[in-house]
Amino acid sequence: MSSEHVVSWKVYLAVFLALVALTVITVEVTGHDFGPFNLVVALAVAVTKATLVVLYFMHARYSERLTHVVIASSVAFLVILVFLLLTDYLSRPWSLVAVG
Amino acid sequence: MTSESRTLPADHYLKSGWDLKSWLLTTDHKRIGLMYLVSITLMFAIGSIYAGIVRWNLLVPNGSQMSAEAYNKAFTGHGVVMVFFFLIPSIPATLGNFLIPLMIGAKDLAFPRINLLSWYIYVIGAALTMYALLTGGLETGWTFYTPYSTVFAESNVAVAAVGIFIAGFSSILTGLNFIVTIHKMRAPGLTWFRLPLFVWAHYATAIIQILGTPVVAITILLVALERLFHFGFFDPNRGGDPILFQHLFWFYSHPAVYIMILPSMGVISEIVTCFSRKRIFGYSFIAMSSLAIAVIGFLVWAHHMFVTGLSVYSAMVFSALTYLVAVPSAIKTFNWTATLFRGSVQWDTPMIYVFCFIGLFLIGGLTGLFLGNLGTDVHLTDTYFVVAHFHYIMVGGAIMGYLGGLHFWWPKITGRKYVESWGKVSSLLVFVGFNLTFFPQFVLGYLGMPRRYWSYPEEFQILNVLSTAGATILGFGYLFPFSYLTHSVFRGEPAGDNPWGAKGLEWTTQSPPKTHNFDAVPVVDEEPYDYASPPKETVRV
Amino acid sequence: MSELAAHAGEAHHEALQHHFTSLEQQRAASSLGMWVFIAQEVLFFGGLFATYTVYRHAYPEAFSAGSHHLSWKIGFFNTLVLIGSSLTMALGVYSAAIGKKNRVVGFILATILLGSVFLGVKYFEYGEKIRPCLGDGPHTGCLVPGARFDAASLHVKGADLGHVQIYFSLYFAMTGLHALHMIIGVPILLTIAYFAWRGRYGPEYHTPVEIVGLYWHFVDIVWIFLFPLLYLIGAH
Amino acid sequence: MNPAFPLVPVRASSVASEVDALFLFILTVTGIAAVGIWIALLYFAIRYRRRSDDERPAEIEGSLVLELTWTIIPFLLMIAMFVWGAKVFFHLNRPPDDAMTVSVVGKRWMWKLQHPTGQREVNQLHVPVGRAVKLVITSEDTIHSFYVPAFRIKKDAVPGRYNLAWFQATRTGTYHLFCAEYCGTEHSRMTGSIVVMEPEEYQVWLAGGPAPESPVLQGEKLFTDLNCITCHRMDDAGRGPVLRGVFGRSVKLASGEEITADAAYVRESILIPTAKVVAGYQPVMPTYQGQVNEEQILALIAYIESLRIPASAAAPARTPTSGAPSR
Repeated sequence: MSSEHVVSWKVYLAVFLALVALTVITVEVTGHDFGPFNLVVALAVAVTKATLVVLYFMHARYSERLTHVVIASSVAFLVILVFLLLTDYLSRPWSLVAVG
Repeated sequence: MTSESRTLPADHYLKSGWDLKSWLLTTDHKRIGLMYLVSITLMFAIGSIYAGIVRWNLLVPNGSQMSAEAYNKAFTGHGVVMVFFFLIPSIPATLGNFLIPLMIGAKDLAFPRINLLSWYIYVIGAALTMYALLTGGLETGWTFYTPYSTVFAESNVAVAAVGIFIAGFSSILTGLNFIVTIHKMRAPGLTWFRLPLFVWAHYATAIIQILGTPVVAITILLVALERLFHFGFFDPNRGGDPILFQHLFWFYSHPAVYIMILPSMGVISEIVTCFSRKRIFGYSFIAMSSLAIAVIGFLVWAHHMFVTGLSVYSAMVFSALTYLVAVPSAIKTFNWTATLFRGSVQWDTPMIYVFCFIGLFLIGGLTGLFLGNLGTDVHLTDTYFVVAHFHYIMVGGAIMGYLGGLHFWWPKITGRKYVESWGKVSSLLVFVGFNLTFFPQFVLGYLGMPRRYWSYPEEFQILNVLSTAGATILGFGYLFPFSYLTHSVFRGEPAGDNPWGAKGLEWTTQSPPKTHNFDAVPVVDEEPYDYASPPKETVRV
Repeated sequence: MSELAAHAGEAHHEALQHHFTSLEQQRAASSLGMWVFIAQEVLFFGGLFATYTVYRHAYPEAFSAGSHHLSWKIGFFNTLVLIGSSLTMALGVYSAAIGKKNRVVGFILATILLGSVFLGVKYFEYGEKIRPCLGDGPHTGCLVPGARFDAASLHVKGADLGHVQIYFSLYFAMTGLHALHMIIGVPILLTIAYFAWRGRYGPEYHTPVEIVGLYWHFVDIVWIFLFPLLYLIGAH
Repeated sequence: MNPAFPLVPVRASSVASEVDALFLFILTVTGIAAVGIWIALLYFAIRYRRRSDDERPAEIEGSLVLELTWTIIPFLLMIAMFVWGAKVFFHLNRPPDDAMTVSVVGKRWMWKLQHPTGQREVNQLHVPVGRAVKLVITSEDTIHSFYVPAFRIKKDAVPGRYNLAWFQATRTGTYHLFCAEYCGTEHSRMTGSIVVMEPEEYQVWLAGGPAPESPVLQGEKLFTDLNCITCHRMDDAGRGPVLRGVFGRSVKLASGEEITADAAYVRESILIPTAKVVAGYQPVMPTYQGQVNEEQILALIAYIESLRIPASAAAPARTPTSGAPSR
């Protein structure tokens, strides 16, 4: 199995500790009111955690390029779905005329 | 054309067992393809009966032929069966399943057991949906629009929804198998730009199956949850937005149109080059346009929703993107036509279906420009113009390609020939019947006849009668291939390994192929469609 | 099939399926297959996340109010449990790669244990919300959307109850499908543990452990997003 | 209605000829393309048909110039179609300011319509020729679609939202009104007619029958009957905000957000009073869900709109129209 990269267990432990720390941070932040930034922080932390899991636990960092393409395209199409949905929902209030 | 002996080979995949078990537990992609062929033919027959009921009702304007409930159940049954259980699996699950490993020089798909599983999933989904349709029926239209489907419909919505949800995973697993197979199992020397265009088309299709189908699966599941357990996702009484359902539904269901048409385009590319005996014009443009269609196809869905109260700015974005997706289809059409130029064009049945495809797909595609257009769509959407448009794509395009492909590879699949003259007659019947059925519907739509109407104003009757007459001819046109192809399985003359003098690895093995396809792993050293050199001699061991 | 293996110039391994030319090809195909399956899962959950985005944008107060009915402490605890199970899963794959059979079994069993703890807590959480809906009496505190939904007695201020129902519909759909994925994962893990114990996996071949690991980590990632999006809306 | 064999639908509105001109443009372009390709296809297929079995035509690789040509030319034509279409679409979605407002409520399986002067009609709408008519469309149950082929207009009636359409009839006559979105058993019977009359005839028609109440008056009456008036007083001593002059203006909410008080907001405030409470007030208003139907809500909206202070009547051009979950 030449292509498989064996990573030391220490890396897994470090990633685990980072994930725990990030979870604590995301809960901590909820205790303060930063307005819309609460959501931004929550999402940023979640994306960071997910990236750590994908890169290390799921070995994406050591995988072939095709795997990266698969990951990227699934995320890209999810972004397309949400983004194009929002072109409708965010621009509805700018309608041409008032009803009434 | 062929120099081989006119007997079937002694050992082939059909002989690896005759009992039911050897079929139901097979992991041979060729046998699974045939099992799909039988299943979808059955579903096609059921869908056609529903279509017949619809056309029968529309002979008269006042709906005196049947009740409105019966009519509504008939057109819903027609849509659900044809879209989810015939068109979506049609070419990929039958020809794709059968041919992709042969074309890339593999012994099987990457996951043979998952391939079998996907057939079982399909059968379970189809059985459940048929149960819903036959006991109480379904009258939501195949689109399941909320809040009608979640609140007002009085039929088996939840059961049918679960059936379709299940069948969706059959499609996903087929796509998954194709993607992995095409990436990992190609024969030595078979680089990406030596792949048959049929394989490219299926690769693009598989992308849509993987990335689109799960969204409609979850959406249909939400409808079932809302209906069964009164959850609130789209319910306006709780602040839900029924338009959101349409967004999610079309995110899949528009690209799903490309699931139906892309494989057909792949078939056309194979046939047109073989029967012109000339390398296909613009290979890489056709290959890349398949990928372009798969990707851009995801960006256009809200053109189904221009009159729903979609924000006008959003509508503009979607309309512009819709025009973008028309370009790759145009590229393909031009390249196929150019392939004939200075070729050696043989008018055999598969090629006649290609002519039908190009001619009809052209109308289907070009009328799409009226519907993607913000100005004209307002008048035309939800009328018979739309009905005619998508039938020109799905019947004139997808089914013509399917029939063409079935005839082209029939000698490979069964090892036998069908009667050529029967093929020509029936292709003519299908062409005439089809146009007579659906062309009048363009006029009906432009005149303003809304779709899904059980009764209609009298001035629309003449065109409806024409349409029903056409449907009758079309029905007979479909009965012919069914009969003479079935007949040829038992009585057909042995065809030889490569009756058309075609290129591609599938023609270098015996007809019908052995269970393991190739005796030795083939090595590819030719460019694709190298018709300048004569076909390779089959290696018989 | 043996002539194929010979053709590839590789010794024949008992796990090699007939239609692959080498174990390496088989491993690459299986791994790609699982990644493509996960891509499909991303879009499957994606439909729910898109719905969530639209409604959270429309009804922020209702989502905040709904979120306050959940206990973030339980969510926090479950997050830690699930991250822990991801760690044991990763270590299980690692042990297989370095050929420590007993450790593979141990780590997979630990993963199953942690997964079960998660599901147990989830069971308790659901029970709290569903119990008031049962029976004929008043359904005070019933948080299952539908006719019996009654969050009014709890502290829902400034939020419409219909909108809060949408929040809870999403809550049940998202966490329910997530839990279903875990429930499917457990018997698969058990099977893998059994074969590991039988000594089927070693440094040469342990693809099933790997791809089940991929699945399990993906389920973990879904929860990583669900936790802040459902439990932590608005200042607590 | 021409009973013979029409190929073009009647054109009876000001936008109909605009839509038809665009239709004709696309038809011409696509027609030329289609015929061109068919001819090429047939010509090649016949001219180069196989004459002997061992024929081996010379290879033609493809041509970048050709590929670019048949990519770029269709692309440019499509841009032209898109731009023209967008222009027509904007026109279809922007009613003139002086349009008379007719409210449209779809209900399985009928169309309920009301004139600005209060007359109600079912499945029939009488309108004067030459006068712009703005339709405010909603639904009481499932989705319907208001479709008048002769006017080339269509707009869905979506529960919980107000959609807009408008037309200006250009010739008198009776035209089909269809429901174009499938809505159940009697969908195909949810039809009616639009009767376009000379303005004088229309006045006579209006005068016939019992004198109806205008929506504003109905709304005022409802406002009293439902006891709205006890909290929403004309002075600022009530428990609810003063409604005078509010419509079309920006309102500050308790949450700190600003929102324009449009029809959708008024509707939501009647049905879901606690959703968006005005700054400085308590969420004490009870819901009127189930007590008022869609038509009564439209009357209440008309009344509240009539309380606009004339000086500010020139409402800002861009205000929200859409329904529930759009904010």
